Amino acid sequence: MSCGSRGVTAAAMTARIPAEASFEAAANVLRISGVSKRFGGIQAIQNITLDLRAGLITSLVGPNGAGKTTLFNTITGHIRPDNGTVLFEGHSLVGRPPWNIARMGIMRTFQDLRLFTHMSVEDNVLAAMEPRSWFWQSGGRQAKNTRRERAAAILNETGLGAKAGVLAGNLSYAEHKFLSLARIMATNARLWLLDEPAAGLDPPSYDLFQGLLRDQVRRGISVCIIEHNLDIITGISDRIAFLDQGRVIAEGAPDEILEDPKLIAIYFGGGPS
Amino acid sequence: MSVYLLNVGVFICIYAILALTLNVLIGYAGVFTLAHAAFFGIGAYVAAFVAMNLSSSLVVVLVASVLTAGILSVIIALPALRVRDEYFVVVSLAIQILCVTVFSEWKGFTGGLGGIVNIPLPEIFGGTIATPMQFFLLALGCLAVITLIIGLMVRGSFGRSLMAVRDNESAALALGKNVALIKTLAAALSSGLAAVAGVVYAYYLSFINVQTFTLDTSVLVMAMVIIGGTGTMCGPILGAALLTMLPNALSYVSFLPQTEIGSIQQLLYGLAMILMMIFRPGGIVGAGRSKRNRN
Amino acid sequence: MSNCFKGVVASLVLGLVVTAAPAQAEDISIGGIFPLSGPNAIYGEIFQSSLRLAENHIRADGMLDGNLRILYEDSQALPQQAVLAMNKLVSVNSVPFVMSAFTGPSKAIAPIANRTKTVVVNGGGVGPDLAKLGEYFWNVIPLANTEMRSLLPYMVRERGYKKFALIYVDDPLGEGVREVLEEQLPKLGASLVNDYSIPATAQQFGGLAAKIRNDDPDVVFLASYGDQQVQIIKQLRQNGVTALFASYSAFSTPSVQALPEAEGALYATQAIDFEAKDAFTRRFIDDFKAAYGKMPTVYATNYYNAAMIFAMLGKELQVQGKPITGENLLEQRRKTKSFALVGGSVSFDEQGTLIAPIQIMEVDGSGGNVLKIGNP
Amino acid sequence: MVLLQLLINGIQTGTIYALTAIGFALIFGSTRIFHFAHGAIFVIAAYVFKFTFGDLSLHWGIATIAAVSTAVAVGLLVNFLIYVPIQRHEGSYFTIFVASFGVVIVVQNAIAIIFGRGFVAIETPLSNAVEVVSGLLMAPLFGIALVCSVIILISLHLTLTRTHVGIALRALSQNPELVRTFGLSTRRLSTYAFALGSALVVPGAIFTGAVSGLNPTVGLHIMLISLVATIAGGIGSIWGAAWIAFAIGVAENLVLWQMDSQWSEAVAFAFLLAFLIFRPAGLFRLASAR
Repeated sequence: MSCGSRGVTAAAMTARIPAEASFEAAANVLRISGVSKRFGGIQAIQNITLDLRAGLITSLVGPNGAGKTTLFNTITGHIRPDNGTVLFEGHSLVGRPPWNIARMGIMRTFQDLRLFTHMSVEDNVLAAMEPRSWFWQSGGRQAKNTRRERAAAILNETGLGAKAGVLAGNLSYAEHKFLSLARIMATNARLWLLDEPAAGLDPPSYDLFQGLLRDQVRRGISVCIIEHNLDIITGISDRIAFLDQGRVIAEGAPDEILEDPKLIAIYFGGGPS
Repeated sequence: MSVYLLNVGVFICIYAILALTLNVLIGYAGVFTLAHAAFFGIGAYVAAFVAMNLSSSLVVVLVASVLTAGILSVIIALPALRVRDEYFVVVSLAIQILCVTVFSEWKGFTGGLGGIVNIPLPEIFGGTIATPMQFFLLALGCLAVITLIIGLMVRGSFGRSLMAVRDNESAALALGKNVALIKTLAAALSSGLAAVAGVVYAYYLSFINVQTFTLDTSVLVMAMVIIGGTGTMCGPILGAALLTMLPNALSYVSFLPQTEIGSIQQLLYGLAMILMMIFRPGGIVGAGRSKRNRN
Repeated sequence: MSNCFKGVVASLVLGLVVTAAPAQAEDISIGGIFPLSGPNAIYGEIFQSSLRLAENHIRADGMLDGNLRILYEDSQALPQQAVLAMNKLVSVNSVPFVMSAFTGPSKAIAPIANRTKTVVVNGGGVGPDLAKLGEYFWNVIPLANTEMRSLLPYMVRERGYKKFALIYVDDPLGEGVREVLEEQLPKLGASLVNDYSIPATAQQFGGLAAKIRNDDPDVVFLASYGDQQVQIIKQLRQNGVTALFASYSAFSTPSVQALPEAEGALYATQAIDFEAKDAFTRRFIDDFKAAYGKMPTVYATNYYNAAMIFAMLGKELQVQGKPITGENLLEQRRKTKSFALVGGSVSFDEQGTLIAPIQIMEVDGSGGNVLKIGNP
Repeated sequence: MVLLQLLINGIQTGTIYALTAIGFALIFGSTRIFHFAHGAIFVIAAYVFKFTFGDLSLHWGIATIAAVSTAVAVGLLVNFLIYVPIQRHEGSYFTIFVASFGVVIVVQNAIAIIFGRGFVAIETPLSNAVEVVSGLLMAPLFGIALVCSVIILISLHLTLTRTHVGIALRALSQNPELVRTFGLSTRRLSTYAFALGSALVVPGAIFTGAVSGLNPTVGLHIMLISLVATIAGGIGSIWGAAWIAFAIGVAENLVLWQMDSQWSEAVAFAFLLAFLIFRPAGLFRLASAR
């Protein structure tokens, strides 16, 4: 992590003292080392080594096809890496089924949201709250009520309180985004992987989103975001990992990465989506 | 006269049970199966076997049938559910056909085409169920209980999980849902309860043979669910009632050639299926728009 | 929710309306459970044609004190519908006597017959196990095994055929036929070289032909029905099987009679002497010709006989002042030695199956020519 | 010798299966529409030929043209009147399948009402087998069927490899994005797929009618075979489907060597289950990837 230590620049110091301090202190939530995956002829990601630190927001940046989403899929077990290891709080994830990894405390959103479109907004959240569904839930009625209260609280936080009864399919674009966020909030995940969560949000809802995220991080959630919009990245990232052609070619504090002309060239060369 | 209505009523209840249980898979789990009649059959054959060889107690027979069907469905579902969508439709089709072959070839157990005759009357609380009225009440009772079970199930967290899997499997996975387990449980529940219909049927006719448990029956029940309304509680019951009485209704339409009644009936529900899918995929009861989204 | 249950109720009411049918108690009602719709409806019509005749004759002769009505129910030749119909006839119209056809439906309703002490008479199905369905199930038609017991000795002893191969649909009838062959042939000094069971839906017999050619039998015995047996005969001939075909009465259907490939095939049917001079026979034949412009078939005759048997027994009971119930009918039948029916006088065996003469027939392209008539 | 005879019969059945399966594979592969009604089109084609050739006793050429044009027409109608509207409001396999299944039921019963449920055979002396080697019989029809199939397969191969549409269809069945970059309308291509696929049922239909006779439900079995073949062969692999279908045809006949015929269908489906469960990608996946 040599580049990591070089990352502590004066600018960064002034920018986010607490975050930086916590970065030095923070333990590794997720340690990815030497992970590669190849599809047919294409090397989607190769030999990626990356640490996600507790209580920080790490952004994955890079041109399309850099392998960001593939990396998410390898972490969450939707894809099995050809080689390399992924450790979450010291436990290896490779080979576990996605639902199992999710229950360990890693939840993700999808670029195409993948809401439960024919269920009510509330049911979407409740479904996320009850990963283990046997024919019944433990705790009986009063546990059920607490779940409902919590769901309501989350929906209010995400500004969907009024829409609890609406079918998810009938929500607006922004509301979709927040519902997918609400769903993940309902879980007790300690690590969130968000795939372009803020793309296309209008300024007010973007502020709401950023507020939510910060709030969650303060509660000890670690977040990893795939994002294209550089303003958003600078706005919310504590750390940035820059991917290109399946490799991590740089990692460090936002300003450091974003001031590197070489990377910016690659980024815009790759073309923002 | 009422006795004849009771007859029809019993069959409506039997088909309603089948439709409701099939709907658990088609409507709520989004698993499309054509093998439902096979489990209807398994229920009936097990009922006949137990009733004739082990115990005439209705309760014992019910338990035996439901467990057998449930367990068998799990054994079949575990490998079969590894495939999805169209693939699973075809797998279920294959299962249905294999089961029918077994039903007609394993003569020692099923009596083949000849079937099983003289299935004794069911006994419960010391009394026997014999009159059409008693049978109707039995069928109605079973239907009520199953409606209750499924109703509670779909409103509870398990129902939410099922619908989550139906609406988006990968998202459900990512939220920590053990999709395979959920689907398997749904299959077990659906098939196990479908066996109840088999028990009532076997007792009521005191005769069963393979003809009742063929693909045609699977399709008929499928039509009941779809025409009634997938993913609703009363859609399937309504569908079952309508399609069960369709032949009776048709036989009173004088200008129809009697020799073709069977064909005309099937033709009608085939047509209904097509039109439903084009104009009202949700079925009569269901919402106007589709109950399902693109995968 | 509520509106949907309204729907269910509404449809139930609809059912009430459409399924309601009047029933007159003062009549003497008997039932007929035949395929009136579906692929086999044609048989139902044949049966009804002669039963209409029987009804008229019985009324005209005033055989019964009371107006005889035959209530027809549709079985579609399927067990489930048959049971529905039987339940209706027994519990709604409380008929003492029901006429049935086809092996599957007959087997399905037999338990109800015994449970409710209702006589069921079969005049169409020939499955051997129809003889074993209990005392309330009668057959006014000799069953396939009876036919074969007179056919096989003829084929072996008088025609000298030794090697038989069997193709049978794996249903009760086919099974029964196989059992008879396995039991009879060795006794006669002939052998069943091979037997092949086929599903009732099979239609491709090229492979079967190859194997039959390999067995090289003298006789290919078929136990199948209607279209399928025609397909088997055709395809076996097309694929170079030259052996003689033989079957039970299934070959008496027009489709086989008209089939050139079936020329010379042997089969056995119930012998009904349509030439018999007695008034009973003549009246039936003349009136039938008058009504329908053709000779009655064996099946038509059987159901006419069935209705007549009921009338005769019923008359006796009324004379004795007993009610016409299934129980009494059975008792009365057991007392009666023989019945004067179309084609001569016949009697029942203790299992309730008609003992009738059997004739050995040969397909000659013109409705079959009689080779031999004999009693089993 | 029996075995050899069975093998020959198997090849005969296999060719018929293969042609039909290719039709389905083409449609399903390139449109992803679960066109269960393909079997219904098979039945329609067969009965049209039987009617024109057998009942109206027209020249076989005319009858064939009639059969082909009807098959194509029905195929396209089903696509335009049923699948396209459904896809317009939503495209799940479920809705399409149910509608398609409805078509099968309707056609099956309509035919039953018009032509009756019984077997009807297309009468021709060509189906009488002649002894080629001692103890080995072959119907002239078999030769004809084989030749026709080979010609059809070759011309199909050329169409799919040489013509613009053919290439596009193959591309479509391998990855739809590619085609959009081609700048071809998938709607138009699916029309081609349905026309071509529906036409391909005709030879199978005619030969079935002549060899083993027809009834309204004959389409179901052949449809099941096509499904098995397409899926076991690997979606998008037309030749994979053809080979599997052919293999099933041969297997169905070879099992008769040791087993009674009621097992032959079961055997085919046991195969399918094994395939789907242990090799969901299908046998010829890689072959199709090139």
